Amino acid sequence: MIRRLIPHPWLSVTLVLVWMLLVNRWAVGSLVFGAIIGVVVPLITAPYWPGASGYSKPQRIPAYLAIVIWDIAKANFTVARIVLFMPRRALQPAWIAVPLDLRRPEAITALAATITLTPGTVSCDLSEDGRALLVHAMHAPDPEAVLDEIKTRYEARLKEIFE
Amino acid sequence: MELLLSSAIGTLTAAGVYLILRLRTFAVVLGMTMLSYAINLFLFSTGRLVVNAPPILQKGVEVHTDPLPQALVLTAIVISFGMTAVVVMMALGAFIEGGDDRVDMPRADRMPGDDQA
Amino acid sequence: MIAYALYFAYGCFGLALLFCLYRVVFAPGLSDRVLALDTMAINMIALLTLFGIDKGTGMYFEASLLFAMVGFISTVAYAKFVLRGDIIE
Amino acid sequence: MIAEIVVSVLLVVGGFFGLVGSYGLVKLPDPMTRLHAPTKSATLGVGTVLIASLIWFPARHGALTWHELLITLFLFLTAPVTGYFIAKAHMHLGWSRDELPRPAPGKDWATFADPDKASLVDGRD
Amino acid sequence: MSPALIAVLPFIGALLPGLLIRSGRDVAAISCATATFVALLGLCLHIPAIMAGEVVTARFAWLPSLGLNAHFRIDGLGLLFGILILGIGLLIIAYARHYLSREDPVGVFYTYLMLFQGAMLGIVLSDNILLLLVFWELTSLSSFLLIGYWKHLPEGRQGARMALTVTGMGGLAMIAGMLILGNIAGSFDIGDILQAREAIQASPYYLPALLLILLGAFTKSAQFPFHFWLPHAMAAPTPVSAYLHSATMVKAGLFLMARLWPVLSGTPEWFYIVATTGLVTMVLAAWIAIFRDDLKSLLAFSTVSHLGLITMLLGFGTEAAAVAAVFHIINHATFKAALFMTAGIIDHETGTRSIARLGGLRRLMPVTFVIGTVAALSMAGIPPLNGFLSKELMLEEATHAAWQGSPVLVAAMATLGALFSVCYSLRFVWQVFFGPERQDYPHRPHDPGFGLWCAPALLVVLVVLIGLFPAGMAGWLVEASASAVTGTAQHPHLTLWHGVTPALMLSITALVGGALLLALNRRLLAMRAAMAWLDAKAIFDAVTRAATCAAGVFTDRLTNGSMSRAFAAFSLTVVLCGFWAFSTGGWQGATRPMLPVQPVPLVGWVALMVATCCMVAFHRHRILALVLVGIIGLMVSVSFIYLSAPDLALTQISVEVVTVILLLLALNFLPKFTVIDSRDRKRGMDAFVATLTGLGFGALAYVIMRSDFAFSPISEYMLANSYRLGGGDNVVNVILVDFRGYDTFGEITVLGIAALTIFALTETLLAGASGRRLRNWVHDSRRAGDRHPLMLVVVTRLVLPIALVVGLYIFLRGHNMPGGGFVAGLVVAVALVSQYMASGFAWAQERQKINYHALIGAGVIAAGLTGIGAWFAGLPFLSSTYGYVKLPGLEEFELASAMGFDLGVFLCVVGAVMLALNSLSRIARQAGATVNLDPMDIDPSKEARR
Amino acid sequence: MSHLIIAPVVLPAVIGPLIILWMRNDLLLQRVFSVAGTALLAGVALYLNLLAAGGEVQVYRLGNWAAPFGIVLMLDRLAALMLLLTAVLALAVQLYAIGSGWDRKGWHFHALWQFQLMGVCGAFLTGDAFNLFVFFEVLLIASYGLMIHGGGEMRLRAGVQYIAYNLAGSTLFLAALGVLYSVTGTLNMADMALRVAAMPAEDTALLRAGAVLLMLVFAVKAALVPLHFWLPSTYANAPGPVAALFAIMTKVGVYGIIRFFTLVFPQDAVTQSVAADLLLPAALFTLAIGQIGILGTRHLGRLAAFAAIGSIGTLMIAVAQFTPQGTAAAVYYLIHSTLAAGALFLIVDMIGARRGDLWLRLDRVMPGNGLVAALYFTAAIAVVGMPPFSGFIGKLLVMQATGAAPAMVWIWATILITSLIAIYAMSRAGSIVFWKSVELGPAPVPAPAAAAGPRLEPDEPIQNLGDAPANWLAVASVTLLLSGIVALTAFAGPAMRFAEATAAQLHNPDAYVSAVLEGQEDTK
Ligand code: NA
Ligand code: NA
Repeated sequence: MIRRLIPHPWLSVTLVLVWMLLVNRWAVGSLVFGAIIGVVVPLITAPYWPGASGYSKPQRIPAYLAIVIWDIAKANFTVARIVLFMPRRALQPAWIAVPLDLRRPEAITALAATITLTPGTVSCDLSEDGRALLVHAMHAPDPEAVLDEIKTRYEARLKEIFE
Repeated sequence: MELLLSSAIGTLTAAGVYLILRLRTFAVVLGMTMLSYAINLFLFSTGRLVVNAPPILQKGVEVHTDPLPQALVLTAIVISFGMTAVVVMMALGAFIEGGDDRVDMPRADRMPGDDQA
Repeated sequence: MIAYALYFAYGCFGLALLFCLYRVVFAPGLSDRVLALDTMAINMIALLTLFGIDKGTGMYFEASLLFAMVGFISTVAYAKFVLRGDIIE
Repeated sequence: MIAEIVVSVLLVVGGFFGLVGSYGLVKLPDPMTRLHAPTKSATLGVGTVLIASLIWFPARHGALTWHELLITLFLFLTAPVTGYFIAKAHMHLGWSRDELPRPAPGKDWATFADPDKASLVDGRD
Repeated sequence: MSPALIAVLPFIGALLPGLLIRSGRDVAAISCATATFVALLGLCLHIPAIMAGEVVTARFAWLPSLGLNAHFRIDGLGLLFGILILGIGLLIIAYARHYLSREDPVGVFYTYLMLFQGAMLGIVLSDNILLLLVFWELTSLSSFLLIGYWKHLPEGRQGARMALTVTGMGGLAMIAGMLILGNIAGSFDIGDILQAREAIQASPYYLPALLLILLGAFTKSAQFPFHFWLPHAMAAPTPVSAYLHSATMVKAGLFLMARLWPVLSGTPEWFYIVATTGLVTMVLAAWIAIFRDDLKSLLAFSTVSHLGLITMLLGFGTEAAAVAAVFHIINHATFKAALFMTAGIIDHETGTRSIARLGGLRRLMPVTFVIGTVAALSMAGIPPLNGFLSKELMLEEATHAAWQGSPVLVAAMATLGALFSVCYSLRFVWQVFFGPERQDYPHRPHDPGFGLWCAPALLVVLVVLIGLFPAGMAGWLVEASASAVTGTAQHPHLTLWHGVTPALMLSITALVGGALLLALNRRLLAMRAAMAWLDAKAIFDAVTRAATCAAGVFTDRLTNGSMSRAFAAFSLTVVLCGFWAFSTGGWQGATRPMLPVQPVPLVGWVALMVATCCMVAFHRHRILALVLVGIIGLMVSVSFIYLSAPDLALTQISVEVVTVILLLLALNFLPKFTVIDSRDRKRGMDAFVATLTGLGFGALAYVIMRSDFAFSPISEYMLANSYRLGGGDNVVNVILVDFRGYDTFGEITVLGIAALTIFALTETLLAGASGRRLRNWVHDSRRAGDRHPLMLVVVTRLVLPIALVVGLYIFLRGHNMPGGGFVAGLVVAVALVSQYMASGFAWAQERQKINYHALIGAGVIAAGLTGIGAWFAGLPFLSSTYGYVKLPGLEEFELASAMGFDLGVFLCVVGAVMLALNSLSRIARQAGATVNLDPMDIDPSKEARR
Repeated sequence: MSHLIIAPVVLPAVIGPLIILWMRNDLLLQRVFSVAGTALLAGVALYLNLLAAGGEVQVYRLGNWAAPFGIVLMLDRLAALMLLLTAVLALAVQLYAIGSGWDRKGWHFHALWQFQLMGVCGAFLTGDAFNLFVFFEVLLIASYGLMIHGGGEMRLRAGVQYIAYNLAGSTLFLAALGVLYSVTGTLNMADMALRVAAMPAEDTALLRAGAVLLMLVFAVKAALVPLHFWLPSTYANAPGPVAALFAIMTKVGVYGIIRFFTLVFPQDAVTQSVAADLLLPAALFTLAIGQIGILGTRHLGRLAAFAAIGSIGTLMIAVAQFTPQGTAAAVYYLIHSTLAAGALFLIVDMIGARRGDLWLRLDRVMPGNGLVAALYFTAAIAVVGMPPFSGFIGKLLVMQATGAAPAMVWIWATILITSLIAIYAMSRAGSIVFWKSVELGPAPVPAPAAAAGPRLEPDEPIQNLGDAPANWLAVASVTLLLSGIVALTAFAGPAMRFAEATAAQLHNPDAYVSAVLEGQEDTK
């Protein structure tokens, strides 16, 4: 029953949060209304999200987010330096094929998003079987190192969270 | 500011007119879009220009810009969207039916075809 | 102090807008232009936020939110068009 | 006062990154590298400005608004997808499959796969 | 019997054949004859009164404010013509019954004939010149139908068209003439006009009126140079020719001249125009008639000549001449109708009307011979037949007429005309009836049955009787009608013998000369052949063909289907007219100070200008152009925000994205590049037009922004009362859903209809040939491998619900903050579109079927019901109310009835946008796209689960 | 305040969506509801005419807002008359559409029809300038849908032009309204009239410009030269019944000009004779070009279209006088030309259905043509203004109304000469179509195979060629229109009295203005 009423609990939580941010008023009334929305809207969109969602270890999410935010901040300085000071010829861009251990689409998406948001790399494409991610590195004198970092720093953590 | 806006209106109009004078439907549709931007700005400007005085009543705020032209522009935007959608669809239909996207009516519209004589 | 910071930020994002414009006009390919347009929308959100700080009003929040949504959708649409021709298939 | 300083710093930083991101769009040599600059710097630039606004309103007007946070989250949610799509468009328009590393022997990147296949994994036609 | 009833009777008669035709041809003929007879009887009942000098009238108001009234009058002139029309009409009806063949649709014929008879009778009985005009034009129309009665003959078609054109032209001129005349006289009633001779002839508009009216009369009566149509009208069946083209219609012109004679005649203008035209026509037409081979054609030109004669007499302007004219009208009608019927009999019995193929009919058709000969001799003016009498009078009057001081010119010409007349008359008799019998007639000729010859025989008897006893037979009628024409009591002295007068000498000259001329016929024919080029029909044909051709070329060149010409004309008209209007008014100069320009808006302005210019420069690269549209849209909506219009910005940006999606969907099929197919010159011109328009429009905007309102705008009331009366802080929204909710009601209807139109068009396209064409569509560009990329699908699963929540928020807040039903609808639609983009329309539709039609209908009805709801409170449509509601657990919130309206807007917008996009994407799916079963192309987890 | 004043808008606005909601797939139900709706509309219009005949201008304040702040509907004689004319025309033409089967050649015919009526009625009723724009758009968008009903290449191409041109026209409309608002600060027409009257004479430039732009907007709708280019291909390619209904659409433009330039910008206002100065020459050219077009075209549909243009020329000559007499003549001629054009388009459609195409060529057989021929000639007589029908009376009225005009000679000469052209052209066309030479033998029945690939159903004749009897409903509807013309002729006196009363009301706008702006105690 609960499962059918709230097919994606995390989505419902997110929506309540979104509603609260929108109305910008932390009152009980708003929360009740938000809760209604948190139930109704996922029900409306449920057909477009078949299958279950959720995390196996949600408690690891905050740590992961912290890492990512820190990396984003770092990335911006790195990129700024490259954009402003590095001569064009010195740039060493590289394509990197990242073989994936992740299987869940949500997890793969999270990994790809992380890669894009962090320094010097953009996730560009998925292989036709979904088992590899194509990443472009802006300046990667050592592509192997980048690959390693992705696998260990992000993918491993995401695998724990999701699968 | 008035000069900027009126020159923008003029430029958008000129661009729109130039494009609707082209011979292909797509260019004409683009021209229509330009013209509708121009007219929206124009109609909006008839309320005269004020910065940071949206017509939303708040305590302690006395100055509001003229809301009426805004309401009119809103209506105009919506209507011209509907019209554009139809003209796009019709242009597409004419292209699929006729095989080209010329705007001008072919001669067969005015003269009987020789094949039928 | 906040005023100067604001002016600086205004200047930065205004200039950024011009850079984007340059990339729209002079670009080797379509995807560069789409990228520039997307960036423009994002810069616009920044400018709007600055305007809101400057004027002390939250009136422009909905617009910013919509800019973000619209930027996303239209970029995907342009790209999907380039990739597949049919954007809703 | 502290808030003002923080906000000012954030504004300056945000402005700087916004500018750098767009400058990269002009300066960087090829489309793929140009893709890096705006998706990151502009995102952070705007993010910083939004956070500045988030701090500024309660500090100055005594009213906390969470709207900016929402926009930031939304941008962070969608930026990877736009980047992903623009990259795919780049690949589609400007790259051949031989210039890229292969995902696996005999496999292609999705962009280069057979466009008429109904579902890539199912292999149905 | 009322004159009005008499005038109406033929029209009633016109209905009878149609109603009775199933009962047979005789019934049709008899019914028409009855109507005609009753009318004639009714007319004759008035003879005593008219002879006593009375005018019988009937008056019915029709359109008094114009002066057009159903006023009828019977006076002597009307009586004369009425008797002619009805009397000969009766004979024609009888004659036609036997003349028409079994294949001919007789009912139609009689209907046309009666229509014509009614029109003609209407002319002569009208007491109102506008009413007269109505009947006048009706004769043109009904004669058009009669001439074209034999549809299989091309000559009939051409002749009918020519007659209609020429007489129609005259009729139109007459409209102007009559209006002028009536306006001078201050009334359109003939009785009043006849009293206004001085005023009319003194008016500066006399000459124009005269010319215009005469143009009508001359064309109808086939006067030179409009004589050419009449012979070609002979393509009509002979009864028609006999009726219309000898006895009645062609005399309408004469009637009109006679009718207006008291007010128009007597001036030099009248004399020189009318008499000269008549004279020239008489001589020329008689000359032509000599050489015609076709019997009917000969008679036709002879008719023209005699009409000229009468016209001339009227033109003399003297009362004696008028008397002669009236008398000749009677005489001509009798012998010419008889002659036409004779010609018809000959045609009917021998199968030809060509004089060259006839001859020697004297013994074969004795009855016809007698009838034809007597009538022809009367036409030649041989005593003691009636034609002689009136010709004598004519020659008499001709000797009194001086043309530019020359006393003999008119007499000489008139004699010449008479001479020609003798010649063709004798030729008619001689070459048809005399000479050796031939063996090569198309049919073996013999006299027809009584039914066919009785009518002409009756006329011929009249010819003789009038000739012998003019005073007794026709004196009273001439007296009555001449009195009516001249406006003074006339007592004409009609006798066969006037003694030896100059007229008699001229008459004898004509007779002898005519006979001699006939003897010389062969040599004359050769002469005639040399000048055959002067064929009026050829000229008419050339003129009409040239006119048709010129009109065709003109129309084709002008309205050539060129859109850019239409737009250029539009733009230039707008700019030039606008400039003219502005520059001819006063402007007091700028009264408002300018807002200072900040750097950031300046940057925005630069971006807008650059993008716009690039758009024009790069518009051939269509996708690029769309990207530039995106920039322009962004800049425009940002300017709205900067200039205090957040609602506009929201709407503009969300509409723009939907537009772009729409254009992208269409562009999938359209060419991706526009070819250059206009020349440099055209592009230069276009740029000029565009620049001019841009300058004009920009300048107008500038002037407006620098001027103050002349009056305080009504929006001040809205700002003041938005919250108090409308219950909303967002004044724009309150205007939209309340102050001007009715506009919005129309606006969402527009959107809904647009979507329906798109849907209907899509259905039609998919059903027809284009559906097949689409199925075989070959995409013109290479396509990437995945349609539903995993990342997009996953992110959309979050974005869609969030966007829905945002849409809800915008909807609920719209009354007080920027937003509202429209923007919310667009946001939701865009969110749904993103879902469709991610997973495909087919999959998404299959998962959750949304009936967009129903959404549109529900939206419009919801908005409408909100409006109608007010009726139950006794208030007008769309009257709103609002209040604050407190529900347990929730905060107090405002509930305005206007929100119900806004909900309608929301539903309609969602439905319309989705229906439109759905339709467009259906076209794409028709073009060979396969349908996916999964939301995403690649789903590694699925494989793992397996 | 009678709620029935808004019924002409609400009624179709409800029936249209209902058809979409519940009758999408049931044509019979659609037909019944739609015809019933139109008939009801005609009844309401009749009632409103009786209401308006009292001479008092009726006001309906939407949303109960006080004028000039809210939108008002105004019912005066002219508005009522236009409503009735619309309803009658629509009813007759709708029956034709059903009888001829046009309504099954595509989707949503009846819904669009209702929306079209909603738009037209809304435009006639409104007393608000911007609302007029909105309802112009409603009627236009519905007309787009109807115009391309059934599809086909030419129709779609013509449709694209039609929309594009009218989009430009709508843009101009907004510009004109913007200019007028920027000066007067109001949108209510009566209020605007007051403000224009109070305008200082030395500050009229913007006002004049706005007035002229507005006039041009209406001129586009009315297809006045040189803004007429959209009309021929549109009308010739539109489905017959739709073209017939469009007879009222050009009149909406005429209505706009009459309304605005008698109420807001009368001749004696500070804007002076800004409209008349431009209108009269344009009207003369329109008349000439229309009538020349009748002669010049080789297609019956275009012939009817040019005839429509020509009639607008005549009408506008009368309107451009801006005298009570001219306006009265215009009102009379307007009724006539609407009915005549409607009938002519329907008859042309009948011809096309029986003959296979509408090209004016001698090699086409038209079997069983007696009835159609009679109808054609009747309509043609009415259209070219020959007696005995109302066209002639209308022409006389127009000429009489212009008898004292400075340009009288030009006007009369143009009217008469172009009439001659039209008479010749119409008789030529009629004789080509109906009086064919049998020597040519029967032309081949147009075979679908001749075209490239199978054709869409709409391109095929509605009825089988040959001896199919005319559909009684179709004939009845044409007859209904033609009998309207006959009635207008026979009862010209009463009709003209009504027209004169209408003109008098229009040229004395004070009553209109005070009806709107005074006595508003019960409103918000
Ligand atoms: Na990265
Ligand atoms: Na709103």
